[in-house]
Amino acid sequence: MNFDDTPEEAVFRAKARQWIADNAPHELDAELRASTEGKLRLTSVDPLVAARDWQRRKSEAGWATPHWPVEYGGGGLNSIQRVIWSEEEGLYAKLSQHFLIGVGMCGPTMMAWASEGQKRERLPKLSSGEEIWCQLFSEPAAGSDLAGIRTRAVRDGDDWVINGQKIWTSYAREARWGLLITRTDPTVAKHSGLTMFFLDMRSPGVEVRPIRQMNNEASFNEVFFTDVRIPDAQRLGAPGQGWEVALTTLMNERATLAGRVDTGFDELLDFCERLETGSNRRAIDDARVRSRLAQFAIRDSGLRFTAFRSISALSRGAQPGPENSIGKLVSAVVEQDMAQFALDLEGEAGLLADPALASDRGRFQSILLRSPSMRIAGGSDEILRNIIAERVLGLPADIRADKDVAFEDIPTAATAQRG
Amino acid sequence: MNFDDTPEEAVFRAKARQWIADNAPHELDAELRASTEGKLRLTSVDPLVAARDWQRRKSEAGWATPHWPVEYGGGGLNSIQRVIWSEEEGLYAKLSQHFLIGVGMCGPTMMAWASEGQKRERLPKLSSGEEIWCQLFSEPAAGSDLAGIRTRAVRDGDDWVINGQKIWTSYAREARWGLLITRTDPTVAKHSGLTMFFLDMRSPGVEVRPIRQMNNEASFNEVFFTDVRIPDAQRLGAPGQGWEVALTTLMNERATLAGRVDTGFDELLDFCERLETGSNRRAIDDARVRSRLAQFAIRDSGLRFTAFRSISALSRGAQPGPENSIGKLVSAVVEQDMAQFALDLEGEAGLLADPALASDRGRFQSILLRSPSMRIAGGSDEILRNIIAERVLGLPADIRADKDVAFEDIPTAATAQRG
Amino acid sequence: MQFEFSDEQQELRDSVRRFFERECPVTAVRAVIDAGTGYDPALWRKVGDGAFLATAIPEEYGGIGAGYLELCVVAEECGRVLAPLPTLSAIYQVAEYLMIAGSEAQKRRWLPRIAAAEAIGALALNEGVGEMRADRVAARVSGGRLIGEKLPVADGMAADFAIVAARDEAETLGFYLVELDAPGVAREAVETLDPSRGHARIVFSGAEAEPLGKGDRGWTLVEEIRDRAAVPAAFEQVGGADRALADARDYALGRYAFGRPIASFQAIKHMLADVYVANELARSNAYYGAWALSAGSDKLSLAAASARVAATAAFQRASASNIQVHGGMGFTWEYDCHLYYRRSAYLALALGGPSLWEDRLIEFRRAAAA
Amino acid sequence: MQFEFSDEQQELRDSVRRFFERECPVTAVRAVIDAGTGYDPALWRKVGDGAFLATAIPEEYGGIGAGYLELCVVAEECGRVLAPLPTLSAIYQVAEYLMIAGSEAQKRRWLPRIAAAEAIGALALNEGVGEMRADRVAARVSGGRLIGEKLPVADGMAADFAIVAARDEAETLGFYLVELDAPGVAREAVETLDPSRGHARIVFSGAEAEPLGKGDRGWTLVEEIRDRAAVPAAFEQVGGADRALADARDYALGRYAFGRPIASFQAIKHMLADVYVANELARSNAYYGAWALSAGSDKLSLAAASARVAATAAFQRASASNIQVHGGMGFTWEYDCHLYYRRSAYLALALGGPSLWEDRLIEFRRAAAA
Repeated sequence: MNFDDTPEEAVFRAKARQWIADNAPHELDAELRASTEGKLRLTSVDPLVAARDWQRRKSEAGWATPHWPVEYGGGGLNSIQRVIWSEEEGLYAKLSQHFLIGVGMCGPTMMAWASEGQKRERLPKLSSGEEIWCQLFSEPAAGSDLAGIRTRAVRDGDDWVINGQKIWTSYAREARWGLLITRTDPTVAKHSGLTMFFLDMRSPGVEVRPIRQMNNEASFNEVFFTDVRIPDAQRLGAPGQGWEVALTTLMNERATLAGRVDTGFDELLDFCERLETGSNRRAIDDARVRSRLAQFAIRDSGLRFTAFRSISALSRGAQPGPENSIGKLVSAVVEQDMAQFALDLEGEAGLLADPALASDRGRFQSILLRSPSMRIAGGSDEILRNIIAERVLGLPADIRADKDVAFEDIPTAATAQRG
Repeated sequence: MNFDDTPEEAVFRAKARQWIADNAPHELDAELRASTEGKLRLTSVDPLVAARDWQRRKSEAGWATPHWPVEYGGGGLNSIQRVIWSEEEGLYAKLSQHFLIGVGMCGPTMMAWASEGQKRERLPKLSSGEEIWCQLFSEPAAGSDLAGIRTRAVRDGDDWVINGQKIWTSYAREARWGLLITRTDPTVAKHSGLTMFFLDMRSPGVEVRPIRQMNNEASFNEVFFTDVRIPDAQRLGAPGQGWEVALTTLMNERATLAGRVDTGFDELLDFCERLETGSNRRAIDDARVRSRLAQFAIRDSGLRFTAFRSISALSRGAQPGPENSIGKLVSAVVEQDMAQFALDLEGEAGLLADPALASDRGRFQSILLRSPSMRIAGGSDEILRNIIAERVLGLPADIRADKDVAFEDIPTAATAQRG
Repeated sequence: MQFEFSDEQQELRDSVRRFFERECPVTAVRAVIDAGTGYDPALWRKVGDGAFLATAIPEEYGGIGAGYLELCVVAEECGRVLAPLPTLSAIYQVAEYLMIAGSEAQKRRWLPRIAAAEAIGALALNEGVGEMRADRVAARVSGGRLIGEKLPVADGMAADFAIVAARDEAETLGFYLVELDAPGVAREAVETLDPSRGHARIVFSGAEAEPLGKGDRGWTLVEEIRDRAAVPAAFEQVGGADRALADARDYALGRYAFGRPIASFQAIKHMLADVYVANELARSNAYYGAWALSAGSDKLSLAAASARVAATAAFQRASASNIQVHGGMGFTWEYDCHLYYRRSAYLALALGGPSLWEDRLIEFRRAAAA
Repeated sequence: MQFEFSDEQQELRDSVRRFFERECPVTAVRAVIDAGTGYDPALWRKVGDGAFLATAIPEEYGGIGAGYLELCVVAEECGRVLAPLPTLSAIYQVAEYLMIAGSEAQKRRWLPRIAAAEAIGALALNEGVGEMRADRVAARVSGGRLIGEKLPVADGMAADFAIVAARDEAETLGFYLVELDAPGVAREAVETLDPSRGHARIVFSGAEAEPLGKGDRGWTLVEEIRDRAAVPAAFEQVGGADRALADARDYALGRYAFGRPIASFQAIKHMLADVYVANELARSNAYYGAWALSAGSDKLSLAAASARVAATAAFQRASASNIQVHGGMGFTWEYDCHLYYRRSAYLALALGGPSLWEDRLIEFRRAAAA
């Protein structure tokens, strides 16, 4: 048990720190500090340009995907070094969000299932930010029930022809490539008839439409496919093996989400230090405030240290497991609760959503409107609890109404209405 | 909407108050005040003797079962008058606990299903406290799944012969009569093969064993039946109609539990007023304490006013419905939370359980050890939520593994082990 | 004792509900948001024609004079449809300021116009971030002229006049009537969490200010009227919470996953059961508030705080759970879930946040126990 | 960085777990409760033979001198089996008082006997109901004689000596070693929520009292050692919480209702998932505490408070949920659920209740952020 750096780690940290001092876009510091996690607030420069620029610079020095093999654009670092790098990257990590899905989920899936040639061709460009990737999994009728997807792929010569619709696709507008799961056989049980591809997003017949969210942003998209052709060479795994391929992605999604454990507690604490509640009194002087803060604090520190435990396990050779579901399950709710709590302290002025007028540039108002999506995207609270219950604790699966049934015979809202 | 008495109600209240002033066992006031709800702390007199004495006195004046028809021992009062009576009875209502099951559940079931002769014979003695009743429903393998009971009743001439075991039977030791649900046909689906009886608890072959609870009390019993004979005349409803009869009991159980909504909040508030936390400071001066108290308070007042709404609805002719499940669901958890909270304020001395040494005679320690049973007995938190979801909100039943299956073929732990 | 609305009041509820179903579909709420007007002038006029919100204003001042129980009935229906109307400002508060503290001339001038929805009054207390307190009022009146800045002011853009808290030359806190189209008033709409109930920033630079009534009431008037307003506000929250629960229920019944309606999963069933429980507790506390307000009970402060704390928690829970049940659709702009979530945030903070009311609840429960 | 116990420490854990599984089945815990002895003398001697709890006592004073990480490993296993041992008093606190503030002679006299489980030391701070604070210490020492009453004193019946907080003639707060079999000491066992860890009331009427060390440490010594003790105490809570979860899981898998194991109902699955999450957060916070304690970090106060707040909440939740999953059986005396529930109550209140630690957590987190 050692929380401090070993001498070797200290040397590595110094190297990383020096490189960042020499190379990071320090001119963006103020704007990055004002950005809440998941929401880049850059006005001096196009966020995508800034993001690509930082990713390219990191890539040239081996920091872009530091834990990947060098031949695919990686830096060959171990998992502890990767954590040290993350700590040192700090503020500038906020510039990486366009690449998280590619680096965290699509890349590892390609690494496990693509041909050597495809890997050498695609992964370095993914790593360097030249090519953004997206994940074409969820559908309108298949959210939590991911294996219930209906987008069809039909073999036609050396190609597959795709028709259907995906939804909740982050960065589909910016993406050059997408990881696409399809149904190739609806006559077998639902997990058996799936096939995975990677798709050139510029293929004819692909249409992307942004989804307007409750907070007025559009982080997600709908993607429609009309007779889109994919060469069979871009199939990952055998036909019918798509669910197995998807599990690689999902396992890496959990690991990626587990890393994102910044609850924003420090900002709330700082806010309570500053907020005046009377002559010579600040919010932090109120016992009620301290008690609530303490309950948030143990979740914040608990998640951080759980991530450290996870990394220590990885560094000993363990695989990222279902226990990583804790991170998002806890942090999404805690962010929502913290936002409500902070707004309460602001009084009626807590209503103000204009960053120019609201306290702390509207940080907590923004979190209030964003946190509901956090509790759903990437696995809802309920799905994560089921994963923990079944995969960690070994409790039985829910009784299935769709087990041992051909996909096309599974009850749906439509059949229920007809029936 | 009128929270105050009408002139007629005021007259009635004055009459009730006067009768209580003239007749109540005022010599027990101090001991009754020190009794937490559900735990009579009488040392000057045998609690059962005191309880029977008060019930008999009330019965003679028509107050024992004030809402029952006069011919069955009732007072013929309407539901508003009944509430006024309860408010006036106040402290002395703590003496009624031996009779709650008889008055609240068994009596109404007899009223709905017994013959006129049986009703005239049994109900006045139930009402007056001469005969205590118990409810023989739960079994070791049938708690939440009440319809899964296994106690067999086999017809033999004019009698039925009972073999099996019941559990969680309150007042079985004191009871003269019991309402008994049995399985008469295991070859049909589980709700179809049940039959209800009322049983003389002094019948040969009935054995009662108290169950020691975690708080060292023994409010519940196991009851064993070995070749116990019940005359067919004591059957309630037709053979196989037992589940329908049981629903009468359960509906009245909910109404009875809904009436018991004293969370003990006032005592906690008073405790916080008195507890010193520094020079010239009391617990109540702490903002954290006030905030927690406020959250308890809305549950306390919310339950009280929900009961009033329920009574107002009854007075307009409504039936007690599944929405009455709220009472126990909320109060049991709130009592547990309040006890933990109070003990926290007491510091390490919160550990003291000896009433002679502990703060407030160990009130909160006692509640801490009693509240877990409150969250289970009479319908667990989970069962109550299911009832609200299905019966109030109209959501679908859980997927049943025991539907359309003969009772004897339903999977159990034993079959799972064999299988 | 009768702890339920009367048959007549329930008939009123039914007719108001039909009115709002017809006149205030959610598309009307969205139209207000899209237009940025902060309220629905057409609906406001129709409400004025029906005098639905004038039930507690005496007949001599152009109201119905029916009482506060009727106002609570209407408030619940306003909450259910997310009515984009200046209820908290003009009706629950400004009309009360006038009735309780206004001069006879002020009442005769403004109350009939409010009752008929011909005028909107705003209440200008806040001066930025923090709990509303007397010592945070810095606006000044000198020689009948008002100087200061108020932010946020609910319905400040829509209002014809405002009641403004300010200090005079002797530092005494008082309340002033100010017409908002007059010289020396500059106002701009501000973006808030709930654009279906508009807010403004108002800068007063020498606007004419007329003392409210005899001008001798201090901050206790704010608390008195806040207590009175808290009750119909709680009914708006209860109405919104019930609607959010109904929407969640309907969606869960129609949405299939894993070959079955998601409403058949215990995770959903128990979540909604807990919402129902919170809603019922809130409703019961609100009923007590309605009684205390209508009966002029000395328990009003306690009843108002209980109603408010319970209703705020219930609406926040119900609206968040509604999003959760809807899954991805729940956080789109297109689905209505966020409108309830936004409204729950607005109603939680209007009249002061939950912690203020928790403190008052215990203060008055202590007084009641003593 | 390595945020995990080392292989050697994990081997220690395994061997300690095997030891306790063999020597401390739940029947042993029940025997202590039935006998009313407040601890298990035979187990205590065996633990002394293995020197399991002497890992942090230096070799020169008869200990192992391995350190605090090993102590935390052992503490978790003590918590898992509900070990009826004077850990919080003799090991986590009294040994620390001696090591930090004792004179050389006091260390040489008592530490080896504690390490070998030949003596038990109790800590006598409390004087009745309320948070532990310096101003609540009324016991007095005058001319080397102690007068006062201490209640409750953990392991006060089992102890050979106590460290007692008292004031001298000059009102100065100090700590005194008092042998409990000496004249002027009267003690009686008192009934508490967790009879597997005994408590006493001790009345001192002129007992001989020897100042601890130079006697010049005030209340800060209590806080310093409370922080140190909080870390292994949190590990006891984590161990207990994990066991309660495991028991609930096993019962849910084996108990059938409605034709299926109750573990297949989402209500049970999600309840246990939430217990797991709370347990993991508590464990991670406790690990940070273990590191801070073992490394002598200046973050110890923050780490201790975080460990304590998280572990208290986790154990209370896990033990209550365990009862809930067991249904009716859960609240019988016969099933073991209540033993965990009782122990969770004891560990929540020993060293001061959750609110005290919440306050300290924020105090030190503020300091760390500044």
